[in-house]
Amino acid sequence: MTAEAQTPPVEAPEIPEIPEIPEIPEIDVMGERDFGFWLYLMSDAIIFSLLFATYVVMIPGTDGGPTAQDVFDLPRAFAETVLLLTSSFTFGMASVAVLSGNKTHVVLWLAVTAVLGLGFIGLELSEFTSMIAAGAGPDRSGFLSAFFALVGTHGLHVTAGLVWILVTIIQLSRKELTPLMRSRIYRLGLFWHFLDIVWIGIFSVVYLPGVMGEAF
Amino acid sequence: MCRLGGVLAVALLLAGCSASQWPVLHPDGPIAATQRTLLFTAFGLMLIVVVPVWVLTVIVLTRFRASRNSDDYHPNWQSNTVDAVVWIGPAVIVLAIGALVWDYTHKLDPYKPLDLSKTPLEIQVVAQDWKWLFVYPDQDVAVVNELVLPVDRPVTFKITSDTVMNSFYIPGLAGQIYAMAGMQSQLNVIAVKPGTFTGRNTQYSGSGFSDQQFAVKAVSEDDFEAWLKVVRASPDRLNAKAYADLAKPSEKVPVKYYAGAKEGLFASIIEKYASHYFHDRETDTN
Amino acid sequence: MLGKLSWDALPLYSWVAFSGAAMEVLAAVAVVAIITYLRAWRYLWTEWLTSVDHKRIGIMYTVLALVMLLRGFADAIMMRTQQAVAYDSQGYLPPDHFDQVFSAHGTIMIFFMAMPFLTGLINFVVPQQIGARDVAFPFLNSVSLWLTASGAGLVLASLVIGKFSTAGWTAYPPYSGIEYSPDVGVDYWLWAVILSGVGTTLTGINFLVTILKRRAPGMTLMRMPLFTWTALVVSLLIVFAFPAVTVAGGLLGLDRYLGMHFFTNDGGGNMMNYINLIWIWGHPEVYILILPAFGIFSEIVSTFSRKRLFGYASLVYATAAIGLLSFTVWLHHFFTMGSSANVNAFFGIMTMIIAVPTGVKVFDWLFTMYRGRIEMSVPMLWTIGFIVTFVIGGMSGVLLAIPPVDYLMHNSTFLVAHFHNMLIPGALFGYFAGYMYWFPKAFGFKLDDTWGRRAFWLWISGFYLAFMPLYVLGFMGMSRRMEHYDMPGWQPWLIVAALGAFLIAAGIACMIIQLYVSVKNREALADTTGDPWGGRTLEWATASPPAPYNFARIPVVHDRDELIWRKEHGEGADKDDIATPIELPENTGHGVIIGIVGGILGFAMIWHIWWLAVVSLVAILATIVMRSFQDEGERDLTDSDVSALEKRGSGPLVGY
Amino acid sequence: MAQDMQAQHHTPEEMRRSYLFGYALAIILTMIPFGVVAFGLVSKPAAIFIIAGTAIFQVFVHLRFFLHMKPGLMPRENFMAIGFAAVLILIMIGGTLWIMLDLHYRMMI
Repeated sequence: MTAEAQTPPVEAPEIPEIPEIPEIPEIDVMGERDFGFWLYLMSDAIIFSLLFATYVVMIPGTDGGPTAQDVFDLPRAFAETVLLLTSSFTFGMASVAVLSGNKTHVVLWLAVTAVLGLGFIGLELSEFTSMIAAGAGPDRSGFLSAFFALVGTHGLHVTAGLVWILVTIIQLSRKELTPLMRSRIYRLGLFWHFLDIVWIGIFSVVYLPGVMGEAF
Repeated sequence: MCRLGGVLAVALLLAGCSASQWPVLHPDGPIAATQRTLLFTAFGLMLIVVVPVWVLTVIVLTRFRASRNSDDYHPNWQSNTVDAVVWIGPAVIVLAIGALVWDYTHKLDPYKPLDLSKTPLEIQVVAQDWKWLFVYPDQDVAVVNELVLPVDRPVTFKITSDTVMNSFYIPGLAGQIYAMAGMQSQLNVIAVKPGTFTGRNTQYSGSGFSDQQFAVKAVSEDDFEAWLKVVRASPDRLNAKAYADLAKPSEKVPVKYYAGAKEGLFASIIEKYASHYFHDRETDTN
Repeated sequence: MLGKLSWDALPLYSWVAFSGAAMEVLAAVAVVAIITYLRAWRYLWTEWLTSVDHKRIGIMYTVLALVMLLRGFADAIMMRTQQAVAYDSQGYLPPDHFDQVFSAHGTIMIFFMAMPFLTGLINFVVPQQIGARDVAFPFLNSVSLWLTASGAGLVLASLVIGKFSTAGWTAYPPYSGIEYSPDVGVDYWLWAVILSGVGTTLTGINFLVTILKRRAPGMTLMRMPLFTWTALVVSLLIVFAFPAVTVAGGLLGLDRYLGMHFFTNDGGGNMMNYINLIWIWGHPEVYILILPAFGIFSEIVSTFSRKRLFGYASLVYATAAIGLLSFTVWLHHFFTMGSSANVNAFFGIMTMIIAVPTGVKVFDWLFTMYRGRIEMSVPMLWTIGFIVTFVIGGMSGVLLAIPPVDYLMHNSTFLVAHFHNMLIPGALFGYFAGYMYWFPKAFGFKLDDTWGRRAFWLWISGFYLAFMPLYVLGFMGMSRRMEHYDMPGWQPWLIVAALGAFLIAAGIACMIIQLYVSVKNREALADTTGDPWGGRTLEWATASPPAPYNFARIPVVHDRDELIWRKEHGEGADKDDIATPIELPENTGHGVIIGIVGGILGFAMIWHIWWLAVVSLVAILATIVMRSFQDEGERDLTDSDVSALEKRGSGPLVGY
Repeated sequence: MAQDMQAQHHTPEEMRRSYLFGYALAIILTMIPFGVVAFGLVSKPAAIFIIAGTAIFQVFVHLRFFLHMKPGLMPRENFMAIGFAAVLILIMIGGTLWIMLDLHYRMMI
């Protein structure tokens, strides 16, 4: 309490009289949307992180039922990985086409991406149905609940991405590559590549250690 | 209104006089007593920050009211020294309490056995809807809603639940710990003088929650033996059937004695929910 | 066809529940009747419900918060009276009903009172403080509001149709699992929380972008008003903490709907993980509630001390530090779950570290008053009441952060007293102060001073009477959530606590009277300048109420206390301001439609009416897709529009 | 605008090469751990180490070549957001695993 008595009061903090000449404010609408979408992705990344953490926590919770080694099929997971990686690349080709302003190529590459994505979803569904048929459904044990929740959430995201690609293709059939459309495709690309990163996590945390037996 | 106030004041005063009403502030076990002392110490340290806040508030409000039109008005006043002090002051106190925390949290770990010179009495605790079952495995007795402990002998509670999450708490003797199905938590206590307490579940668990309490009696070694005799005289045994009946939800359950419990009852309650975990335990600890 | 819904869902199980439901239905009918009588439906729809103006959305959030405050408080007073009479008797509430009451009280106060209140204040104030014309995503803002409102609607509906959860506001499993809570209560909780959680996340994203991208030229980060700073940090916390409650709630939902085993007793479930997840959200959430109030106090202290904030940089760093640290302390909510000493001690110490920046803030406010000229206005009263009372809560908080002490006090009424001690003075008083401080900005007239003072004194004395006994009862070993008890020594304290609750009720009554009296005397209380308090920041540079676009010319910021700078520089201080074309987003009904259909989706899921759930989900997706085919509607204002709007100036209800 | 930025810094041809390079790296980084696990080439701890290493490396490859995270190419705010998210992800995953494994050890074993 005595300290402030000794300090000479600083009466007027130096206020810059003339600020740096401000730019003419022009609202960067697309930049705002990109940033907003980026924040959404970060928020989604937290969701996936917690699902990953939950999965690892639940690995021992097999309740005497099937373990990772019993149910995972590594070649199929590898095929899924390759499909998704390739779709990321083909989406990249669509982005390149956006840059060169070639609408036909954009639609084409988006369609290829969608086909690869559909292939991925098809493989995942076949995996899920065969697991459920073999009595390793999500209600069998905590471990399987966590597996289905994590991989299924990713699958739902991919499905949403497929719907979005479809909507974009339809929109491109009606509109030109306007700045708005370009920025939408850019954000769709962020989404698609983001899902690829999440899948790398799933492949590396769920499948690869899973087939090796009790890894954690 | 005035009369009601008077009555209340007297009632509060009366309430304040009896120590048994204040299990947290007048504990009878060394664990709870150390926890209480820690509480007082931290409280004292906190006052170093809190009292200046109040004093300063009073000073500031009396001296710098606009109505006083004081000359001591400096609309842009800043001070780096004061700024530093308000950071360093609280930081030092937090550092002090932080050191206490580290030390005492380790000292008072509920899993830590007490007084290694004596073998502890093991009591298995099962939370049920809405009552507590205590199994004394070495004495081969089981009791519902009554806990009797010999004085001066360390006690190790092994705690689980046969229902939702509960929290096992005997204020005045020791702190609480959760009881969860398929798991076993531990609590070590010691009573140093005879007395009675009320223990209860503090984790809300359904409609019978409010009455889910039990009497705790710390008694001499002789009285403990005498009590065991009484329990053993009970005609009931806690076999599988009796346990299944007991485990059904029930409220305000009176004290009940069982002379003998099914072998491995406690383990079987945990195994019911988590066979594999318990299997691990057997192989790991032996 | 109707899933689990049947006539049994009506609240005929107790007369208290029935009369509560009847009152709620009557109130709803009365509101509808009044609106119809005033022929205000069209006005309400075109001007308010479909509005994408951040100020109107902010006001609607605040109205929602105040309505839910009444409901949440009704629950509180029921609990206090029950505990006051329930010594060795059942009182007047059966356990099944009492349990719903405390669960609803917590859920409402956190999710549907405090969250909308702070979101409303941030919505109303922040764009004006940063010199912006609107938020970055006005449509999204409307969606957020209506999702939150439909979540609140579900909680209100649970009083009339079916029952609410009995599992407390955090819904710990396995109690909240399908085995132990088979009826719809937990589902009501789940869907209300998920809907409002989505809305809140969108708000967080919206304000992060708005604050980072839409600041007026010259407003560097270190020139932002402190309320904007807290809004920024809070938005960050929302975006990164709310996913945790989504995950916890979602997984609990999978357990309940699809028989999975995340948190069940058996099947390899792990209930401890739910508690871990919910508090990963829950602790930052506490700071989401409190930080905006800290921002409000900072603005008010500075304004009414007629003095620049002391230690602005310290306050900013303290806010940021609290934001980051709030993610590192969550385990202190479950020290008693059995963690080892290392884990408990680590999280205990981290918790205490947060006390340091918090303490710094308190001292900085006091030193802001020091050498100032303090005007004891009503907002200032709330602030002083906060400072004096909050430190008690801080003290009990540090005590609870010591694991061995927490073993004693956890789950007791001491804990209840502690968090009410943080959240009532810490958050609610701040919101009230903000409500009374910015009310003239929103409506063009001040709130009545006398009734405001009465409300304050009743609230604060009621607070002390209601919660100090709970601290004492904690030392006497009383657990929270007890419907009745058999300890004679407890009853006197509980009677005192109930008296406190009645004082608070009187305080609330004063606030209602204050509103009525102020509206009646609005001409006498008019704010004709736009700056009724001698404000320091940009929101006071607009008219009261502000034009839809806030600023006709984008202000150029020279100083932290920009308005003071402008006042000191007199004529021509606004010469740098920039005239740019004004575009306003057009009102749209899509937000309110998505909100309502979201509520229907929740209701359908709660009652297992699957076809309706599918239909509403498809409807929501279709609305979103349809919207993506339209390019956003915007209305360009002509110069004559603007000058007409500028001419109308400040005054009671101008523009409404 | 992000597109403008890309346009300023990259010709379509450069972009195409960036995607191709990223794709090739990603495939290689997937093949390595797959091969190691599928054919049991190394011991389990070593395999875990390789899986973790290639996964982390691959995440950076994606961020750099697919998401074009490069100073100047992406606004500063995005970097701050991803940095903050990374810190919180570490805190949340690390904290959860620490807490839950500790509890597991204390209650279930």
